[in-house]
Amino acid sequence: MVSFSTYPGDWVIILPVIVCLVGAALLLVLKQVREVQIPLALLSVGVVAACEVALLTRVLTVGPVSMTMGNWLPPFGISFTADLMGTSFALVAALLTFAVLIYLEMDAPDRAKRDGIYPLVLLLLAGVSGSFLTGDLFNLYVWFEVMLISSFGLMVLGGKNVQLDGTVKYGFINFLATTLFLLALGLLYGLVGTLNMADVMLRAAKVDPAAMASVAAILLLAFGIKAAAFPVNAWLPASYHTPPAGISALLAGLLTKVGVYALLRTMVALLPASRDVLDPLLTAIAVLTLLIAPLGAIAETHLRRALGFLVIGGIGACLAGIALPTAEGIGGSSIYVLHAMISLTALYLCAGLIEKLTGETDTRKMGGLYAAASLPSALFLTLVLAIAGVPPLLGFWPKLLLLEAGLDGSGIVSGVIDWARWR
Amino acid sequence: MSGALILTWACWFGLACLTLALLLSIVRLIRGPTLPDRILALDLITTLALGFIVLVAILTRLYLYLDIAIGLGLVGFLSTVALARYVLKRAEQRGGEQ
Amino acid sequence: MNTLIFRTIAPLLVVVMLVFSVFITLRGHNEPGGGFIGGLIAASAIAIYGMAAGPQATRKAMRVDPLAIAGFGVLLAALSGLLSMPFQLPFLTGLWADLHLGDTAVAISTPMFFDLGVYAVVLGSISAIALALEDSGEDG
Amino acid sequence: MDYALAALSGVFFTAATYLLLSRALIRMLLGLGLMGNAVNLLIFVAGRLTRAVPPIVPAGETAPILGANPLPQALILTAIVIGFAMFSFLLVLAYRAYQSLEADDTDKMRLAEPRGGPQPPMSY
Repeated sequence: MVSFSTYPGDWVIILPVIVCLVGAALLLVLKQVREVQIPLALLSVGVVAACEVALLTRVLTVGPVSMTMGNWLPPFGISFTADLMGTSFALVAALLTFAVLIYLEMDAPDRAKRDGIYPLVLLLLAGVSGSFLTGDLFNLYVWFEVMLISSFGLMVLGGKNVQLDGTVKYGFINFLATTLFLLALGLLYGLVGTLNMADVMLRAAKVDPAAMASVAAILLLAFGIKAAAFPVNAWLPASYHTPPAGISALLAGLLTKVGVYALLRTMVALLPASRDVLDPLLTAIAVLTLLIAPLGAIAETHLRRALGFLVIGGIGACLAGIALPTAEGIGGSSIYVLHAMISLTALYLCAGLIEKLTGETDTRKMGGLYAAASLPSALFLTLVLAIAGVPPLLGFWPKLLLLEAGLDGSGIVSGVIDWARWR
Repeated sequence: MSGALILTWACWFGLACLTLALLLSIVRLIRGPTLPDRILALDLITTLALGFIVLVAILTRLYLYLDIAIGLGLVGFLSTVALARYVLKRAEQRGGEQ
Repeated sequence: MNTLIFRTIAPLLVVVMLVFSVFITLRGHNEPGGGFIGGLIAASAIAIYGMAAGPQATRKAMRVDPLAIAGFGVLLAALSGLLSMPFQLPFLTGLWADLHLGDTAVAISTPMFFDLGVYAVVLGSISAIALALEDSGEDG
Repeated sequence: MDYALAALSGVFFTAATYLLLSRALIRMLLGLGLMGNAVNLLIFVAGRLTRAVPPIVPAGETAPILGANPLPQALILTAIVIGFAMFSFLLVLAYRAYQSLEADDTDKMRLAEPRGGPQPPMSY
């Protein structure tokens, strides 16, 4: 045991996860008391957001914050490490969860409320925050699984047949992805002897590059499935539209983005040398993802299925940033993740409103919406424009960054221009 | 021949016998014409694993392994009961159909 | 399942397993064992009881909803980790205190409460799964 | 010993992949369970093997005696727990799907797909 001096201020790094878990546990214990559920859930998410704001200010003033559990040195102790990227993602995730909770409270059918939707939402947020804030690859796996199990629960809640169908597809493919992730971790541990991200970064350069490249390839496959990148994206439009709109929004806003975040971490920060080997592959995946997404969205007539393809399109843009070997690319990619989280959650919620207003899920039967309700349709249009990246809106700026990065780096220019044309 | 040596040899002999028993029960598991045969074979394999653990505990003088044996013995019962129940239920259903 | 042997042996076995699970949990600090395996053994005991007496009777015998036990376990584990906050130590750092009872000193520590929390989580969640499966088995 | 276990892990992977290619949900699930075991075995081998020395600190000592590497064991324990949770969830899910959709065959599970609309691209 080694003693670290821990500032009380550093506790804000672990509190988001703890508060979510404690909140979920309290909600489970108080399952019989219905009135307390939503205020308690909102309170927990609010506290989480407040902690993350405090963490963000601390990261901005003193740089990355880190805390090792139980005073055990790595590799035995688990570190939480927060830098600017992870903290801002976590903060946005908490704020989005807050919004979705309010939407769910206003919208969800009574049956879903009774079955304990709020503990699952909090558990999901715990998984997402943990993934964004952890500094240990195995711990990342654990939070992935926490997130996954609660998302299964959310997806199947209510138990309609179509939900069962969607969850079966989602569940099997994602279980496979996490198993692959674990496989890569096993190989990495055998090669490097540690799974702490900082240690891996230090030692990765000294290990056989061919072996590292295969580990990175397996990680790319695993996180690619999670993020729904091109060849392994078919599960997303087949499952994301099956649960109620609020839950779709939560999943679309958070889950695939955690996959992108994991790719950013592993490909860029941990295994930069292997990333160079995989660069052509990454570029191809990014371009093809960007191509398939709008085509799929055009072909779909089910509104939320079409939105599923927009989620995939956002992933493609993020992957393009990861494939670009410059700081602009990475920056653009991470800002794009933030943008995609916010806009897609809003878009799904808006789609939920529209489906409720029109009583239809098929875009061909939704005519006359503007005449019936101008506000949701105007909102929807604005959000779609934001996703498309029309200048004053949020989606434009990360795309500009990505485009600049693409023009500076040679060889990938054609790919990015291709993408820009399609969007 | 000292006592310790006899004990060691006895343990090795026991291990050999257990291995033989394990192989035979695996044969029964694979061939077993009916489901109850297979379940009995599985139960026997659990018991044999218990025997292995105990012998290894004696050989290595690590009596920590004995607790594992106790735990396995308690939990192994559960699987046998569950499988037996399945057999009973299946028999009931078949009886109902006929 | 209404066989005579099973109905006779099940309550005895359940008692033994529950006691053994507590024993395994408490000794887990310095030797093999701990909350997880203890909880697993306790949940197996619940499952055996469920098979012998049926899921309804088991729920009644447990008195508390299994998922609530799991929630309480998470709560206990998280609070035992948070206890190190006032001492300016990282999350989950073990804190020890001795409880003097006559001649012996009983060590009370946060890892122990964490382990008990894990025990409750495993017991609650796995017996919930087992009872749910039992329920659907009754229907089928 | 290392080589034998590594080969065993490979055999597990092969069998798991074969099972996963099946159309029956329950076989896919068994394949996933088997793959989880293969990965656990792999982590175990990755931690280097030692014989019959558990990583337990004897009473009165402060550092572990030369024994097995405890870290992979902790990792595997966590992975087993998580894998068990996922497996049981998916098992219940598959059972429910079998009951309500009356299908164990993935080809027949097309409720979430559009019907009568324009067909999605045939191959991607």
